[in-house]
Amino acid sequence: MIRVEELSKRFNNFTALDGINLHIKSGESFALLGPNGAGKTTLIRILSTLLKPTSGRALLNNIDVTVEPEDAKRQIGVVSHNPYLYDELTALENLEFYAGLYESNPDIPELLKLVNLDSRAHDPVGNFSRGMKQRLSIARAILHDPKILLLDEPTSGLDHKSRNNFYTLVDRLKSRGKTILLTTHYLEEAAGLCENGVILKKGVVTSSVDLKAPQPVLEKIFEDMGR
Amino acid sequence: MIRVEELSKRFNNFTALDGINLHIKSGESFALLGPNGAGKTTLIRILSTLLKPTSGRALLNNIDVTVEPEDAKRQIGVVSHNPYLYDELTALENLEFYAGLYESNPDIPELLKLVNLDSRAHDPVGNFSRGMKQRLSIARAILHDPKILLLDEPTSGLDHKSRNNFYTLVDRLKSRGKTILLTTHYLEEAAGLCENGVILKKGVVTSSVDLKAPQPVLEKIFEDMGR
Amino acid sequence: MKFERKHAQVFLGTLWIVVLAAMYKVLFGLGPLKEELLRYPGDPMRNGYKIFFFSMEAAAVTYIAFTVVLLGSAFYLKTKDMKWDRIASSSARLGLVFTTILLINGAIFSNLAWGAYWNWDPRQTSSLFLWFTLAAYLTLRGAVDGVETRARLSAVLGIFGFVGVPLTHISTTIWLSNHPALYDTAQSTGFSLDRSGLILFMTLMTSFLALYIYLLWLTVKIDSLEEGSQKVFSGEL
Amino acid sequence: MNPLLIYRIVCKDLKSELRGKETINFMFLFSFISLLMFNFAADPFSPALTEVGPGLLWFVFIFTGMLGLSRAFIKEKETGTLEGLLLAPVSTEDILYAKTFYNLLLMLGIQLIAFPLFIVLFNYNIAGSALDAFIVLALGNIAFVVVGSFMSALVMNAKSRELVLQIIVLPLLLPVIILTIISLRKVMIAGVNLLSIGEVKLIVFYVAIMAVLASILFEYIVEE
Amino acid sequence: MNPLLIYRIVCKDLKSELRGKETINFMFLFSFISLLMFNFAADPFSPALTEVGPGLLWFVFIFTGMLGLSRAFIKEKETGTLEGLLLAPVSTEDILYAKTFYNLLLMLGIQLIAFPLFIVLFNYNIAGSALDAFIVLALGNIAFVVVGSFMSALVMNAKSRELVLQIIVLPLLLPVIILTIISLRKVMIAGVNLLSIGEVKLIVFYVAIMAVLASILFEYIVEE
Ligand code: HEM
Ligand SMILES: Nc1ncnc2c1ncn2[C@@H]1O[C@H](COP(=O)(O)OP(=O)(O)OP(=O)(O)O)[C@@H](O)[C@H]1O
Ligand SMILES: Nc1ncnc2c1ncn2[C@@H]1O[C@H](COP(=O)(O)OP(=O)(O)OP(=O)(O)O)[C@@H](O)[C@H]1O
Ligand SMILES: [Mg+2]
Ligand SMILES: [Mg+2]
Repeated sequence: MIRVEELSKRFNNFTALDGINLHIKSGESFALLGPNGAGKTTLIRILSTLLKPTSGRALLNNIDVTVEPEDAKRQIGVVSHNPYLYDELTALENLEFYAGLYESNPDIPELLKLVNLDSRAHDPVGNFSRGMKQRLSIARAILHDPKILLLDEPTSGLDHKSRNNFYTLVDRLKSRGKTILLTTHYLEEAAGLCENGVILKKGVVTSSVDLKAPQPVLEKIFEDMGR
Repeated sequence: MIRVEELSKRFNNFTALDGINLHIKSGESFALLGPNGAGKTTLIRILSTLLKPTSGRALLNNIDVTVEPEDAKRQIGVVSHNPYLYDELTALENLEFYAGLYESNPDIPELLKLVNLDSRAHDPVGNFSRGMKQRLSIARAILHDPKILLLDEPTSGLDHKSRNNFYTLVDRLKSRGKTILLTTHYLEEAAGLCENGVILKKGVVTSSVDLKAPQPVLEKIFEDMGR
Repeated sequence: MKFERKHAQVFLGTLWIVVLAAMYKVLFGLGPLKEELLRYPGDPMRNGYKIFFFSMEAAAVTYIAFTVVLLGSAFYLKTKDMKWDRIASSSARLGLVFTTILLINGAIFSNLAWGAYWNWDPRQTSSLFLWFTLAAYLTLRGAVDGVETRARLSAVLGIFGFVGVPLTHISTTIWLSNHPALYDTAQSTGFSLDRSGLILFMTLMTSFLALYIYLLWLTVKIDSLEEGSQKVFSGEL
Repeated sequence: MNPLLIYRIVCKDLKSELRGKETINFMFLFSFISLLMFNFAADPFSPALTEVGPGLLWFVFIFTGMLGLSRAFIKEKETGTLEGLLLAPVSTEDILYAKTFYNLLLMLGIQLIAFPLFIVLFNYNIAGSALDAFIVLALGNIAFVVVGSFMSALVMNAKSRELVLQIIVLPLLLPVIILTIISLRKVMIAGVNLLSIGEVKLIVFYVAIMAVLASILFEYIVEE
Repeated sequence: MNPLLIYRIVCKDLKSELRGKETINFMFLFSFISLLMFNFAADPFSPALTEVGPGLLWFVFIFTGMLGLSRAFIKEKETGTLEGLLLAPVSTEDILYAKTFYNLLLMLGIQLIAFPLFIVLFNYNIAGSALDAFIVLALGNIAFVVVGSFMSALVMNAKSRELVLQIIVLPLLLPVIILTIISLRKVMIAGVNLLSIGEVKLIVFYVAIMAVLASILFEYIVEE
């Protein structure tokens, strides 16, 4: 469950988020849509405790991210543009290190297989192509089996097949009851993975979107989003 | 015109490109497709003189990139995952600086308007969202009016509208006779912008693709690509 | 393959120590100071002079090793042929060994002549920086991944590194030094060899050089074998 | 505080640092070369050396520290992995402790090599006990690392912060720098016993205050 | 060589430096603090100070330079903007010249402040002309910057870059370091006139050789 109440974030004099309210039920998959600079990443960074909100609050499974950040962190897995990987360490070592931090004991070879990197397990991540890093980053995000997944343009840089693999993976995670918050600039991705969504524009929620609506309707919505 | 002859690139003992041959005519738009780690970025980096090939040669409008790199550089504009922007400088200053390096005199405010950043011209780029940086990077790549555009996943991080704007921009550039080499993981993008393409896999060109083929055929090709 | 290389290195090291010991034995077998062999006015060193034969030879080979690094590096950059990189890097490794010998001999010499193992004589100090230059070269090689990048960057450094040689050579003239010069006109520090001394000197010189060349050949060979084997391995993968 | 997590972060740092196994060699070489440099400042056997010896020795550590410490946080920041750490349920203090501890390991490692080297190279005659001198240096290093690690976390985000903050970094270290030099000279030149040097107590006191302040204030540094 | 492009790159560097002023502030503070430190290292009025003064002064620059200069290339490398420069039709030498020139500006700026500061702080009595001493220092700094800038580009792709840089640069700089100290001592202690110091010519000679080598070899560094 994700609950956001009157959340605002100001950078100096620039208001990136302006009184956001959201309620995402447990097990729901929710899309956060909007043009570049709308504040999507900012919102996700607040939910993942990397940014403190200027005002308002955000709850993850009833845990306030500013009050109990460490408990909140255990609830979430984050995939973003930044893979959060150490270039000097191998794929395996990266996952082992993060598993250690979460004090969890995942089946790492299995995870590597899941993202199709088992053959490169012992290569330093610095030599990976962009898409390979992104895939490893997905493995990193789910190794502690979090209840909530925050996915900020998770498929950026992934090839067609990895994207499809990722969709299957998300479907499987959904069927295991995970709550998912996704940002994407791709209609198919939003429609394929999420049931509901909102459109954010200049830090304000302008409308909510039923992603089960027929394709042409959604296309129209996406077309209009940039205005 | 881009001509690649028996081009190979080895990193230590890893062969990233293995005897590539390509011929892209002037004014043609060409797609370089393939799964993650296929060697697309490596090829583009060689064409943009950032990497030296291990063997073989590459010509841009009959200029050999290894023999006359500086002339070659004037022929090309590069958009890649890395925006090549200085975080401390403003959008305007970044473009001015690069314009100075190319010793060209573009209409910078016009360029900023083109990528929809005129309102943020005086903001330091460090505060930009990912998509905004990518848009500015597009302006940077075309400011010296290059004859050839090398686009390595240029729309990664762009929102729906910017993507469409970008497509329009590319169409306009095509109509002005530019040669375009594009890598992308998105079928619609490849089919929308390019006429021809090849599929690269493990450093080898495995097949060429007629991107004017009907949608289902293309979809099949993309599905099979990951194998 | 790694094992083989280690074995070869141990073998070579042992060989070198044995040869060195034998040479010392021969030289010291010469007995006490023969005035006609070496003239050193007011000789404060008694038998200490003998070590000159080693320090001077080691210095000569060090200079040669530096020259080979310089040439190997330049040819590598010109041709991009890994052979030259192997020659340069092997020569640097050997140079490090010979510079170490020079420093040890120098320290013994320094203790005999000047009363301290480390006297901060410009000759001594600049020789030490020759050692550092080679160490820096090898450090850089260790810090760069990628065979070609490593070869390229270290070649550039190898060329720069050569400045140490002329510096060491002129160090005694530009900076106050106690180090004697061969055939010096100034009587007090003059130091010269007579005919038999010269013969001994030349003999040792030849054997030092031969040893250097042989070791260079061996290390280059080992390196190229190792590289070849790595290629085979990755080919199998 | 979770020692296991701290240990894991330190291990990770050591591992990625030691990937080029040569790093230890680097450190050794580096301290060797910078020590040697000082030979040129004065004639090595002149009495001037006894005078300035302790200062030079300590300077090598400050300099090495400056080079190394600032990287601990800044590198994680620049590669974006700091956010990876912050996303994990590790308390921010533990991250600070791990970095401080790692820095301390590096500094003490260098000290273990550079201190004997200094004595041998310069044929330096320590008036007091060598162990005392070593301890004083170690204390200075601890203080330096505690403050330095914390401050390097502070400058990490310096771009968005006020200029004033950066100007605080080095001056904050000034007391330790000076106190250590004074103590070091007392031990090495005047031969005073460690326990009877007032400045040493001041250093310990300073470290304690700084450590407490740092763990309290650290969470304000990483939040954005 | 295209002076206009060099000028533009230098301007860009200055501009983005002056936005954050991180390097400049850091270098000033570091040089200031090391001067202060040396002040405590010796009793300020002891004769030992006359002896070691020139050496200490020069070290402050060497070490300050070491800390600051390495950033010029490494930062562009780490933020990925170096590739942006390389994509533009700027010859690689011009990039090197620009960075060298920028580093030189920084060093001379610091010298302009630190040199008078040294004289005041230590109440140092220069035997020869202060201007001569300043020129000798500036020459030393030029040599330092020429070699240092080049080498910082060389280590761009290495692991533990900062450490490796020091290890590489110090032995290569040894000739200049010695020659500068000798000349400086001749000016500051013996009061010799600048023009009659042979070592100064040697420094100029050394700089010339290094500069030529650097511009020939630079292209091999940036190619991949
Ligand atoms: C009092 C003790 C020493 C004596 C009598 C001695 C003697 C000599 C002599 C006669 C030469 C030939 C000189 C020339 O060609 O200019 C020479 C060269 C050399 N010695 Fe020594 N040496 C002594 C100590 C040292 C020490 C301590 C070192 C350093 C570790 C050293 C390193 C060298 C080097 C590097 C050369 C070659 C110099 C060149 O010509 O470029 N020597 N030595
Ligand atoms: N540290 C910061 N300082 C100042 N402004 C910032 C900062 N971070 C973000 N902003 C501004 O906040 C706004 C929202 O940025 P954010 O990254 O959340 O956008 P986004 O919706 O994720 O866009 P994109 O789709 O391009 O990723 C942008 O206008 C950006 O310039
Ligand atoms: N500097 C390097 N050292 C070693 N291997 C490298 C280096 N750069 C790239 N590679 C390897 O070369 C292969 C091709 O990489 P490249 O970045 O060209 O792939 P790509 O086709 O662009 O993939 P993506 O779609 O994920 O961007 C990858 O397997 C990668 O690991
Ligand atoms: Mg975003
Ligand atoms: Mg790529």
